Amino acid sequence: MIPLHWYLWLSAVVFMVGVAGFLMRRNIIIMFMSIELMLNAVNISLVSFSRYLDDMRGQILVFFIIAVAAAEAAIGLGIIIALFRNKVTAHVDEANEMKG
Amino acid sequence: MNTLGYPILSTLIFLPLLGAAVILLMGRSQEALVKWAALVVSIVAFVLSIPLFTDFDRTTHLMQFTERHEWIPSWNITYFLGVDGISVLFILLSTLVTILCVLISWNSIKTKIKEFYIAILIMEGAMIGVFSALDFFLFYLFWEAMLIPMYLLIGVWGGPNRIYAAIKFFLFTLVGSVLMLVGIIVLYFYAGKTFNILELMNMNYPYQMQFWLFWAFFAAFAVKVPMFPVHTWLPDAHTEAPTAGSVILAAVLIKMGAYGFLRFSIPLFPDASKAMAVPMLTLSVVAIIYGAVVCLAQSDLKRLIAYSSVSHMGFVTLGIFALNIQGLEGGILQMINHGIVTGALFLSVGIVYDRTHSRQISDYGGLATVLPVYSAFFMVFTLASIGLPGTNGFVGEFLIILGGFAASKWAGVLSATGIIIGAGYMLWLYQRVFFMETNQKIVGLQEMDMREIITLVPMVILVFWIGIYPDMFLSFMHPSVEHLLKRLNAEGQEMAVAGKIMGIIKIP
Amino acid sequence: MDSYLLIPFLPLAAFFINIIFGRTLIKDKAHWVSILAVFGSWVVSMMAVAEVLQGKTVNADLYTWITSGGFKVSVGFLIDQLTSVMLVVVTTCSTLIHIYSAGYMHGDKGYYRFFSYLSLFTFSMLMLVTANNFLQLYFGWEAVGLCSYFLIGFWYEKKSASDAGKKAFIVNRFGDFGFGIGVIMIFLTFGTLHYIPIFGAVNGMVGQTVDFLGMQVDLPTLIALLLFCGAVGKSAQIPLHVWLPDAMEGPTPVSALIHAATMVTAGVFMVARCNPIFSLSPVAMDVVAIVGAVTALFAATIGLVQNDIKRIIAYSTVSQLGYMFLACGVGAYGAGIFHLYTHAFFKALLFLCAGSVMHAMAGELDLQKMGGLKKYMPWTYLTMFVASLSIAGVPGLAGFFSKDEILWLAYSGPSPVGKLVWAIGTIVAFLTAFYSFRLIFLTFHGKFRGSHEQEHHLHESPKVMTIPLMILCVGAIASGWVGIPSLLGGGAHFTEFMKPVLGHLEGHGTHAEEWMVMAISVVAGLSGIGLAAFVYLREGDLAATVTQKFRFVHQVLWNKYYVDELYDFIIVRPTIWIAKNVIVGVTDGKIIEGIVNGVPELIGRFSLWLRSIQTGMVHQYAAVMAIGAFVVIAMVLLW
Amino acid sequence: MLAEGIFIYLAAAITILSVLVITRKNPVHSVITMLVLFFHIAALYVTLNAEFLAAVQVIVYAGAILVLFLFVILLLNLKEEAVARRYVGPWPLGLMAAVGLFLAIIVSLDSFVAGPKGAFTTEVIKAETNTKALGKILFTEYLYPFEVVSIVLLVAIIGAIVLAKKRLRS
Repeated sequence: MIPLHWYLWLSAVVFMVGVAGFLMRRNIIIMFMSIELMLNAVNISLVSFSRYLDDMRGQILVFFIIAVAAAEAAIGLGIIIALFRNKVTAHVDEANEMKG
Repeated sequence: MNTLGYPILSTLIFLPLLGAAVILLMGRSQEALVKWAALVVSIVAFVLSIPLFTDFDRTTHLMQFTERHEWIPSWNITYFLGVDGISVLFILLSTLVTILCVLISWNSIKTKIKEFYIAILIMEGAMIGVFSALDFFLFYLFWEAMLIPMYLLIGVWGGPNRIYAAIKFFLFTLVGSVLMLVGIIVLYFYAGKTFNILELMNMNYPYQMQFWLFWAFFAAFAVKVPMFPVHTWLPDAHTEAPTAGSVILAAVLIKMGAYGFLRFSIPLFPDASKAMAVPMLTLSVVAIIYGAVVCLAQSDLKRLIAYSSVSHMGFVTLGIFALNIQGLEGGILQMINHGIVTGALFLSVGIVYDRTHSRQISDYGGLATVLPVYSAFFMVFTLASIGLPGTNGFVGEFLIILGGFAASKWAGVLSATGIIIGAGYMLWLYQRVFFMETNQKIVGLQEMDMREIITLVPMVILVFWIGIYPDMFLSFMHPSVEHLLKRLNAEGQEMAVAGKIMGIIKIP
Repeated sequence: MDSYLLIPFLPLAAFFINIIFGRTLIKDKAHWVSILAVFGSWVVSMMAVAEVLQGKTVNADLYTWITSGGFKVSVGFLIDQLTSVMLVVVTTCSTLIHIYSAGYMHGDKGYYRFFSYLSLFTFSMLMLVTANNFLQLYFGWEAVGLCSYFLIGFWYEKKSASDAGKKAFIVNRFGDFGFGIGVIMIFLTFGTLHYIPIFGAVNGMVGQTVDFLGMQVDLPTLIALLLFCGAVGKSAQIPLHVWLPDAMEGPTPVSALIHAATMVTAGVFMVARCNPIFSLSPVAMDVVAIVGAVTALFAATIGLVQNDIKRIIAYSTVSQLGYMFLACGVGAYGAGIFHLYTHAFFKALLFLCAGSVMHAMAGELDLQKMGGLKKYMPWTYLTMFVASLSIAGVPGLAGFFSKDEILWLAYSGPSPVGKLVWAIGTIVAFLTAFYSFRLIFLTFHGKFRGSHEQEHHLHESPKVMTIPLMILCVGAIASGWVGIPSLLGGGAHFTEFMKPVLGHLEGHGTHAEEWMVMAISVVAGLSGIGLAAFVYLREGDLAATVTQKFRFVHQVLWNKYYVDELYDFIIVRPTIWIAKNVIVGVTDGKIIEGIVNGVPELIGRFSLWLRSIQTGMVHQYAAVMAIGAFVVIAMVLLW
Repeated sequence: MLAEGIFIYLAAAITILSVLVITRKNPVHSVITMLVLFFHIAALYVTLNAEFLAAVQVIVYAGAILVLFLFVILLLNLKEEAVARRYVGPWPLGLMAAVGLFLAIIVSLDSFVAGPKGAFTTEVIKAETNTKALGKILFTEYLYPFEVVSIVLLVAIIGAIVLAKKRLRS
């Protein structure tokens, strides 16, 4: 059987890529996709835990995460549309109204 | 429960709140109905509070009219009310003052009338709650609950600079209260998780703890009193508040601080209180003289009276920290007196402010010619304020100076100079407002109407009643104050009864 | 006893009736209420005096006023010999002056107010003299001060009047400050404030010292001097005399009643009442005597040059009060009270006559504008002349007997300063006679110096005013006859009567010495009158010449030794300056408010700075988040 | 060995694809790459005996979310964005943070301690199928969270509509 650590490494790598993408890109759509990447990374580790610990709770959690991710995507994309309507850009640095 | 057979204190707390709820349901346009409802509620509350005066047992220091119910058992919080000789008179004062506040605001509040009376009634409930709570949690709840209506009274119906004053008032008192909250929690855990004030009072705390807790409670009470370095919120709050707000503030709210010293600081931390008596006396004397001298430089009527409150409350704290029976009883009586007199002065200023919309002393002059009845009322309160014998101010101040003198001659002598300056600023004020040539701005003002006279008459009666027959009020306090002193001198040394202090001459 | 309650409470009732109904119902009939009340009080007082004359004194408590621990004070009444003399003085003068006022104040728009204040004053004064404890004394003490404040400032629209009222009250507060502390000291010493037990136990104080503000002080001296502070204020002695001349802003009947006959003598009354305490302290006694003597001389010298008719009489009052203290200070309390009693009549009479003159002169006060009034107002002239003779100590009149007794006891008594104060007293007697007759001559003799309108207006006052003058005139002549010294064949009944309360001071000297003292004082008085006649009855301007010659002295006297200016400079202005510039400006305004507003300001600035962290840049937040996550994990790992 | 081979392939593909996702200039390319990525992840789930989740992954992520992304990109017409610079700002910092975080996670793996084993061994799941086992727990033990999630989704739907709809300017 494949050691659990392999999955966790994979999860960590994907997570890192997600983080890197989120931090380095300024395109709001790509940033959103980076978030999805991170969520998927977590999902990978949860599913693998579930498998290795003989426990369904990991999968339940993944199920919820996917549901929440869907919700988040819907809202996030709604925000993108609203932002684009006001700023005509997908560049996040243009949207800094919330600065102190 | 109590001798009356019904929970009088709860009734007094919740009746105004109920009244506020009823007013809330009324329409915005039914102004007259709102006013009458507020008046009826406040009068009923006052009438209901009269048994506290008549049925009070003046021979015991024990809490009376007690009520106790479980409230939040998991934290050992109870709904525990009761009064003793120290607090009972303040409840009566609160209910009386509320009526007068409703009356004085009858025509002067023109916006958000409904909300105004709701605030006043909530205030009344909270004030009575503070004076009757015997559970620290409940006490703190009411203590903070008082802030909100007062904050609104100043901030919504106040003068031009009201927002600044309201926020200043709120922050000052809140900062103090938070430290007290810390103290309460420390006590709670130290005493094995109880908020019961009576139980907490019967415990002995190590001196170090008493010391720190004393200062934590001091922060809350000194701000409320207000004592010398933390007094500056008071002039602003008084100046900007509407008349009713100033009256409640002067008559009841700032008594809470001194009441707190009596109810909590001294019995809970007797050793620290004795050790801290000298700094407290010093601060009191400074407040007396400082407040009085500041009054000489004021040009605003309400501000002057506000600063005079600082001076007068200095007498109260002086009496309290003289830690002898005359000082304590004088202090308590002076709290009542100050409530009556300063409350009445603010009511009076409100009456004339309604007519002229000016608080500047220089806008007046010769008012005695224009408003003779009004000036007679004002004269009575002026005289009471400067402590003329025969008025209530004298009895309190004399006992305090006597007590203060017995505790420390310096304190007694210096505080007595406050009376000289007091006469100076009050009479100067009276001269500038009422005497001399009539200012053109005030010619043709309306004399007081019946409503206004009715508002002031109870205060005049009290001024002379307490001045001429103070024993009736002092007799409420004797057992409680003696018990307090016993607690203070638990080690057994019999101090504090003036007359025995020097003991040079024995009268057989 | 119960009927004695009417003595103070009848005037009080009159006060309430007048003040409540006066403006709307009673109006110009207010005097009836007050006069009837005061007259009733006089009648009961006379009954009380009759009882006391038979040796029946009363000491009874009405009710308990204040109780607090060991402190217990009642409202109660003590009617003994001293009180009864005061009752005679107060109720008699008060009744007569009430009647006089009905004429004098006629038509004033504050008529009802005037009478209610007068009644209130009478009540307060009676409470003061009938008190059986110090706190009630203090009550009366402050209450008469209050009435004095009201009545001095009666014409409140005049700034000078309202200023004077305020000044009187505040200056008195300075005295009361000491008095109040004295009362507290008495309580702390004796555990009670009632006269009888205290005076019974005073001997326990002998030799006791007490720590007072860091000094070890002899207890009786301390208490006596503190009490004397009050007397100094109320009786306008140096250095608190400044209010009394200003108090002349009040209506003249008020000056007569309050500022001559009754209230200002309360200090003397109090010292006499406390004589058991004073007698224990030679130091305090000497202080009293010297303050009295110096005040007498000081005020008399000022009186020499003033031109305001009422102010001259006011300084004369200050001077005569000094005389009374002088008497008390040498231990001759009986003589002091005797002088108080005779002085009440002739000084009230002087004031009322001055009022009558003012009435005729339409309020004019300046002597230089009068003259020759003798023919217009014979009754006023006659009565005032008699009063002046009395105050000048012309033998046979009231003032002579009391003044002589004081001087003799000062000279011959045991007091170490006795001879000194006797000498001063004699000089004062001369000065008194001089300025009194200067007043008479400038007012009533010579040619009229005022305007024509004034001359047309001159008339004798109505009967309601002159009749009280005549009654008082009888008093000014005859009131001294109760105390004719044994040297002149009298029985010295007065001091004998007072003996149970005030003790009796025997002069130690030969008859020859007594004759000599008497002769010197009579000569002093007569030569004063003679000098006044020489200067002011002759044609020519001798007075002006002398003034020119002693310009500096005249300036100093004219400006009352600049005491008012001095107080203004060292007390009033600095206090207000400090209040305005130091306390409001710096302490409250800058320091405390600086901290109060500075802390939020600082927090505000800090948060402004902190706010700039919130750039609104999503990636920055994200980076911080990532770093935070890194840090948290690292911490968990390294822990 | 087969299992390891499959894993290695999937892992390599996932890693490369994810890097490609974040480095594409054109978001459309990213989305398409991501689609492929999600299929691989679904395959990974299958190797972990999570068939139901694999299906959900394909249906929800690939089928719904990514379509939504594409839809939005097309809606926004991001031509200019496509030619914009790829990196803005201090990207090394972001990279450093990401790598740091990665290292921290990797290091923390050493201290990973597996919890107690549960009841759902491969055999049990095989006996009643993965979907049924999941459904049983989901609708009994996790019913309330499930309902909460459904409400979250409802709110998200409404929120998305509100955000996306044109403002009616008065």
